[in-house]
Amino acid sequence: MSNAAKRVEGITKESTQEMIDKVLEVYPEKGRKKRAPHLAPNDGVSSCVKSNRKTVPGVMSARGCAYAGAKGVVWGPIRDMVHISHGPVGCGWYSWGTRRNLMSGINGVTNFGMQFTSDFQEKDIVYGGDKKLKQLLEEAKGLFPLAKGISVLSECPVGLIGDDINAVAKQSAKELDIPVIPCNCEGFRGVSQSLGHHISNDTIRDFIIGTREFAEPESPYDIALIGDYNIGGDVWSAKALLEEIGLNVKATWTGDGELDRIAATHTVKLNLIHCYRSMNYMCRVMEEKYGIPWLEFNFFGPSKIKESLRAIGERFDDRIKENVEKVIAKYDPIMQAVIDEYRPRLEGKKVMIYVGGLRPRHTVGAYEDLGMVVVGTGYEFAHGDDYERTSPEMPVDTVIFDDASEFELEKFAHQIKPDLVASGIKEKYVFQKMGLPFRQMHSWDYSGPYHGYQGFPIFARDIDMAVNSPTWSLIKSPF
Amino acid sequence: MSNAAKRVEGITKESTQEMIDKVLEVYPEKGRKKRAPHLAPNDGVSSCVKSNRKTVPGVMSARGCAYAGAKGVVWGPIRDMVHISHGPVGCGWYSWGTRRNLMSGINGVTNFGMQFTSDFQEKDIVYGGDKKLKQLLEEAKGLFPLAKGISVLSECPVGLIGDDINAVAKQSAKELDIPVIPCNCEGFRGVSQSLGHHISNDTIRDFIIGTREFAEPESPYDIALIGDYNIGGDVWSAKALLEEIGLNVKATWTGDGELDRIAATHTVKLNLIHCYRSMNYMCRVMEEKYGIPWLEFNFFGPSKIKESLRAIGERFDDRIKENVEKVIAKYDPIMQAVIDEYRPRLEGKKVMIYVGGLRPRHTVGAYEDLGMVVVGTGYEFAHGDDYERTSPEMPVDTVIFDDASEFELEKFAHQIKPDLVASGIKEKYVFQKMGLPFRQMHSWDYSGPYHGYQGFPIFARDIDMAVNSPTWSLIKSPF
Amino acid sequence: MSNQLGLAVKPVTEYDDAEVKRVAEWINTEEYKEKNFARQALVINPAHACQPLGAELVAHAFEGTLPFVHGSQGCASYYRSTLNRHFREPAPAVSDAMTEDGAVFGGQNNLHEGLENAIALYKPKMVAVFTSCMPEIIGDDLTAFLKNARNKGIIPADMPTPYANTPSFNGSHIHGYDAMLLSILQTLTAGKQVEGRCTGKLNLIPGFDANTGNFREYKRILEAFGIPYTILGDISDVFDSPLDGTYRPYPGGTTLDDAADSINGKATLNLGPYSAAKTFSWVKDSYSGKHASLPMPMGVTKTDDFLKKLSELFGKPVPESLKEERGRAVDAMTDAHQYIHNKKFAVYGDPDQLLGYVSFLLEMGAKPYHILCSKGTKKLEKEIQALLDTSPYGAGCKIYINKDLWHMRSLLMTDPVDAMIGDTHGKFAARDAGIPLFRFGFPIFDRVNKHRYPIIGYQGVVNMLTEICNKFLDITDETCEDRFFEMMR
Amino acid sequence: MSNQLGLAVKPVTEYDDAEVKRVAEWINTEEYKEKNFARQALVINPAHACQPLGAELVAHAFEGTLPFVHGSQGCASYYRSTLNRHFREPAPAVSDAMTEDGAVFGGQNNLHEGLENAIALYKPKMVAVFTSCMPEIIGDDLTAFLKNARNKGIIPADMPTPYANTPSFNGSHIHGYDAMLLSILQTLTAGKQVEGRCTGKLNLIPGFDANTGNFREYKRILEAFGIPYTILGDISDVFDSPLDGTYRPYPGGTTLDDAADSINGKATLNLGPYSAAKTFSWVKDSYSGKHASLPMPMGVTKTDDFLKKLSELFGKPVPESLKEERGRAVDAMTDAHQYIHNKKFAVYGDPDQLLGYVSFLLEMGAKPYHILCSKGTKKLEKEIQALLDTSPYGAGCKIYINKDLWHMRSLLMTDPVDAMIGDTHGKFAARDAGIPLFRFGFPIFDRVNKHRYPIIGYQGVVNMLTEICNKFLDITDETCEDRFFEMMR
Repeated sequence: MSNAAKRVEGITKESTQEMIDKVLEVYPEKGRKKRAPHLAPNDGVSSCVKSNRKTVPGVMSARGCAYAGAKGVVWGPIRDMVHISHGPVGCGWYSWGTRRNLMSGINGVTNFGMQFTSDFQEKDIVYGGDKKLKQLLEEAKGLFPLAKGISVLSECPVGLIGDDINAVAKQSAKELDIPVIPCNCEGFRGVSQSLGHHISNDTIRDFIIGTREFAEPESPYDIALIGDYNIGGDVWSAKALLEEIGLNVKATWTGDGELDRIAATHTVKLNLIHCYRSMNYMCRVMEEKYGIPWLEFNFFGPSKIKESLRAIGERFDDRIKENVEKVIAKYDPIMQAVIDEYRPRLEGKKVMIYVGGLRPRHTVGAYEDLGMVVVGTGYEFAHGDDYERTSPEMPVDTVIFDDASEFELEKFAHQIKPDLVASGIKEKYVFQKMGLPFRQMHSWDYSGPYHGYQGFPIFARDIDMAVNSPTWSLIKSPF
Repeated sequence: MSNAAKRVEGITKESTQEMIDKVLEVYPEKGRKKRAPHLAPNDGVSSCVKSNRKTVPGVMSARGCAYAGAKGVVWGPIRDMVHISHGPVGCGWYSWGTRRNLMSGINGVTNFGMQFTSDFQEKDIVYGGDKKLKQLLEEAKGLFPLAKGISVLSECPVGLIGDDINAVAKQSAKELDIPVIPCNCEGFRGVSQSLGHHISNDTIRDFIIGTREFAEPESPYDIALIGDYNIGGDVWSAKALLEEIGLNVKATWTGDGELDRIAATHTVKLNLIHCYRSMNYMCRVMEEKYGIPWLEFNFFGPSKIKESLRAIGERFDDRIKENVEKVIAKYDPIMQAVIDEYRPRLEGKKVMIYVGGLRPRHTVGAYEDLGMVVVGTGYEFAHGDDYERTSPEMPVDTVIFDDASEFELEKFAHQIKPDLVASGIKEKYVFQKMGLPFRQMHSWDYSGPYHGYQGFPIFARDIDMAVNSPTWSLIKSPF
Repeated sequence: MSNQLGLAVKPVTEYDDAEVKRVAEWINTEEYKEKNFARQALVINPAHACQPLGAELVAHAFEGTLPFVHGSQGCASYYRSTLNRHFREPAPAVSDAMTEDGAVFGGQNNLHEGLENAIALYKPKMVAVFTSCMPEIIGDDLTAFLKNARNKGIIPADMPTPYANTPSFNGSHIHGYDAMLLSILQTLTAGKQVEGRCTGKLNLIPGFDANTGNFREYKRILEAFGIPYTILGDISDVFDSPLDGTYRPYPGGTTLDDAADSINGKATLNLGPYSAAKTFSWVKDSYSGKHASLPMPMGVTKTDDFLKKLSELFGKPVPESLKEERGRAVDAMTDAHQYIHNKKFAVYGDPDQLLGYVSFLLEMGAKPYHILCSKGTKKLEKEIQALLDTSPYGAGCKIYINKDLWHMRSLLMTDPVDAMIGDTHGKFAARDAGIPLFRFGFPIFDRVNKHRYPIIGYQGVVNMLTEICNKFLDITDETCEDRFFEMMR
Repeated sequence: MSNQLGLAVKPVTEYDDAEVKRVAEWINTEEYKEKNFARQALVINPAHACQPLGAELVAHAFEGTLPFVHGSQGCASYYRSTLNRHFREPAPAVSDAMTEDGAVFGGQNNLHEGLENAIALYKPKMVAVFTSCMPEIIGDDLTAFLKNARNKGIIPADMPTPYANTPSFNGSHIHGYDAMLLSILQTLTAGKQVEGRCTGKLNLIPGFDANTGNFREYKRILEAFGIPYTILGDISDVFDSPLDGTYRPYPGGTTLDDAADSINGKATLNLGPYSAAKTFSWVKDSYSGKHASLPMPMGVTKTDDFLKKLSELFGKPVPESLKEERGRAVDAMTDAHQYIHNKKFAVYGDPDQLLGYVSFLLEMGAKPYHILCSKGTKKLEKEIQALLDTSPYGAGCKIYINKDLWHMRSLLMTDPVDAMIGDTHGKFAARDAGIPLFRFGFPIFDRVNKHRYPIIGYQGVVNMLTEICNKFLDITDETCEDRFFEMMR
């Protein structure tokens, strides 16, 4: 799909540019100048928008912060660690249970999907929080003896008041005899959650990777699943599929993740990365330091799954290649049945996407498998390499938007009239009020998994439910 | 308790008679004449009211009918039979699940606590329902192969149109090879549910008793528990207690009853009867025909339980007598603890009772165990022998009422100002609107059991809850 | 061997576990279902009662009215208990306690004596007389009996005594409701039609409806419109009266004057096309003003139709407040649709409510999969089918007329659904099927206050979807594995 | 052995089943509870958020008002998401997206640029500015920044821009609510006090309350009284707006004119003694008319007090309709008391609501057994204790101030209760304890429409008891043995 230039009837470079210009008109000059490079018609081949810049103040961005990238995305999903939101109560409270990174284990015993916070008070700001941190690390170890490690995720004040969490972590790690990972992911750092991913990757590099080794002997089929956060169970679906083609998934990063397995990932033979944005850093590090190759793949929708399975197979011997073909042959008819059921109800429906990570490009194929057309896409916190990868997936001349403001999205929707908007919780009710069917595509709208062959039937069902719910037809009042 | 003449402060023969007279004043002459003999101050020794007479038309009686006595009371609780409400749909529907005679077994397989009806239509009235009955008996047998028998309970139209259910039952019993018991309990027969009990007892006599025999050898401790309908699990409590003193409860009449065991009751050594009203008939028959003695007892409240256990013990050898004392010794402190908890909260509280069967007299002791005073009692459908048994239990000069109308009860309550009214669902909300705490004492207000040592703590808790619920204190509006 | 009566004596037998297991499994099979549906004579667990119950309900709905059962006292006790249990409120009604001799001499004496006592004791403004089986079978002539009573001075001259024949072997409670309502209106309006007079009011006929919240909701809607109204008849204050320490036997109801003057109304709107059919048919012929009949306003579309009709009848625009309510209800529906979409339901109940459940479910994208009415007509079946045909979610849904809840059980076990909607009597089938029962029907014996929450109008939509979706969410939370137990849903 | 960074390399270990079992049991013990309660520094599962969340909520409550976070954009996203999830509604708010350089240069540039863009794009009538951590720590001078913005013409002359310092390391969301509300009122009323003018209206301060149904209920009650009112501020239409196909960023809220004129009110009644304390303290000193502060009207007694106060302040009798409602609520309470009497509850939440739960439960004869506020004061503890002391059902109930939901879990496991009342965050503890959680608090992320059903007033009593009692009945029906499965309850 990423070769032939797809087009959408009625959308031309000019029409899209006109739409963008109209939206920009409303901005004050400075804001317009800043925003203009972030919005463009898709040229089909390159990164056509600017990205990873500071959010323009006052525009109602959907972005989060570095802490969100560290706590919510990278660290939070590691199930057997205690993750301390270090600072005032709010950050940890808002990110508590709101990302749907599902976890195995027993809550409070072997999994710690709770909210741990140092709950900074005025006095901690004035006198510093290092002592408190030291004490709470002891308390955590005492109350949760089976925790494999503790991460300390700094919130804004920590960096601003000059605390030295690194020193505390080092000392406590020694005293408590478990890894204590300091992560300087204060929310004011960088321009979005993206820096939080990077910082977290760096701390994994500095404190974790290479500190464990698997008991069992290495095998040529050892791989790690990187950049899958197990939203709604995605990891479980992806892992099952990779195992079905004969691979050993030694570690999952970081959905339903285990500290020890992550720490031993440097011995795998291949890193398979789904969310490139949040974890390419560590893949590169492992490549450089340990010579582990890595491969991007896409497990959304049967077309992309098939393509990805074959690409993965190429990295292995015939046994795996044969397995891949067997698996494809097994699931093809099942997926076709799903398509047969839903495609007639979704054919030609237009989708506008605005999410983060990998989905603005990775889900395009899944919609297309259902006969739908993606008419606009964008990322909250992407970089140029994300947009490079996006351009070929999208129909030519459709609008691409980076760090879009709610204002822009709303205007685009008015113009494009999508049949479905696929975005986040902050956008959901805006578009629903406009009468537009919507699915939350960060959280799978409390459904899932959407990854792999297990996921596609659920995805298809959900999209159909959203687009075709009869409730939409009631919006127009007879009065 | 039934010896010394109890009195209630402020209640004299005169005050009670005056109250009665005031109530009667409102009646038209004929009605007054009819009602007057049913209301009297308790003389402490004899049946001081007339009873078992036709209900005065138009007075809002709480009474049911013969069908209700047959279906709801005697037959319905036998769990392994299909009970057909033969006639129009209503009678069976109203009596479906509304008596709380709990049952073991699997619904629709080995227990049949459902509603079976011939659902008479106009044409059944015109052409008669015998053919339909024959067919539905076949259908019942076919759909419920494990039913041990079928009862056919006539509703009003059946007797009026001249159907011969006895002939149908006889033929079907033969063809289907299970007992089919015709019961001519049309609602218009007699003056209350009481005749329904009698008719049902007679059909048990005619069609059931003596038709089964126990496989196991007889023992001197074989008894039957008669007149316990397992309201809220009463049978299970009573049976456990009787077994604890060493008796074999071979059959329960008819709470959680089994047809075969009831049919084999003629071999027991003693019939223990709780609800005298509804089942004395069969006790007399078994006494006459099979020489089985019978004994009335009372399992409400520790005082009466103790008295009853000893009286039961007297009918057996030392082994049982010793067991009785052991059991009493075991439960006395437990019951005392219950009394210690609740009595201080209930001491001196006044109760007015209006129910059926045995409770207007049998529960008096249980209230007294809690320090409460019963200031009025009456029955829906008692006979003279019931009132004879009641008089000594009640404080002298308190009001006794037979087949009381709602009007009378309401006026009595205005005068007596009870702290608790213990009556039925039809009365419940009348008294609650008056601000009077209330417990349904036919159904234990969806609680129970109240029988035996298991029951008393529940009874005490419930009475306390009713009398002392803080919700009553909110009735008086500050506005 | 035989007993003293010559009956054979057999050993007491215990159930064989294997046999019990076999039968327990068998009753869940397709084979059993077919046998079950082949029933011709036996009715098991019907979802309807008999006529007099409905007659009593509507009698309570009028000011100072004492329902009077001409028949056995046991009948009256049954009706009263049913209403007591459902509303958790008093239901004062009397009977004239006919017994055997009634079969011989007829029930006139009972009726007369009963009226005399009841009027003296309970001081009603109106006595509404209706029959149970016995007088129907022996052919009592109520018209004559009541005329005689009036002539004898038993009935005060100015006291209306409407009466209805409500045989239990015909129709169900909704037909008794209809018959009694018709008689009450005929009695009260007799001679009250005044040429040229128009009350300016809407007469609203709610039909058999045991949800007091619905009545309050009708009133709230009419008040929002500014439409003066008379509800024929109004149970809301009767069966949802304040607790203030005083017992009032007649705490509300449509005033007799209003009911009498209803014949001069500006318009009459029937919302019980099945449960007030005869009444409305008479109203059409007899009442001044406009007449219209609409389905119960359950779900958005039927509520829209109701408001449109009000608007049309009274030439008033739909008030802004109701438009906003509509928008809020639709908002709630879209917000919650994913928790109910494509879920299959088994629904049963009276025709008017049944149509409402079906309409609501289809609007939510749910499937009213098994639709059962234990006392219905071909007309009802056609109307439900027509409703199903309006929606893709109606495809595959089946209608069962004059089947009972034991048939329903077979349906649930052989072709499972996610939930059931109906009255308390379905709880055994729901338990066997392991699904929740949403108690929106009548009667409800085992939950509190359900009758206080309207299921009509836009608020009714919100109430129904809230209860249903939150229960499904409860189930998810209660039954999911630990790893799927989540903060957000 | 060590890795490239010199860290020790150990084998990957799997959990030992026996050890897991031991710890899983240990965390339910009294011993663990003591260890848990000995915590000094670590907070686990607190039941409160930070100040700016409350500030945003109250900013939304005013007409055309854009909440503006001076701080990192991530903060704003967190607050907005929380409100979106709870209300299932939009929550438009902006931030000025401060980043590292803010730490060096301060946030004035961000604030100015942000105001310019936000005003151009979102065309607010008012911008309500509040802070997250960063500017609080670096010491940004909001007063000066905003003055400068106004001088530079970034803020239109007639546009109010109230602002509040809402540091997250102090208090909780209710304090941010209070601070922002205070600033809004101070800003809008500045210079609006007119000698001798009286609006004749009641100013009602609801305090932090995320139940839109409560607001509609307040209005309904005031309308029944015929008391003109201004709610300071009103979220009901903002967070429960109709779905009609048009997105409106500002769909309601207290009008700025009404808010401005509130200073000339006839009376001001504060119903958030804990969450609007500072505001009310200022109002008392600054507003015309009478002033009074009462607990949130939850439960009958506190509602009585509310109505009495209204009556007293406005010299109007309590309307009949509300008296009847009271009677109906008490009726519902007596009818249902047996399903909740003596049941033990664990309750947690914000102080104002917590007092309400306790009051309601005591009135029903239930025991608010574990009472936990994760951000409370000695004063609160004393007030709750005083309430407990009014009832025998308060005996043995304990109050835990500044404890968290991980403490609560220990309480539930060592001293079990029948149910929990609070917000969604308690669901994990409730699951571990095997008890239902009644979601009356804030936020509710996992059920629908809970915010549409009031928990204040007499209707609130009925709503709470209906949900609680019917859930207990559901549990009985779902968990009882077959032989105890019954038609009636």
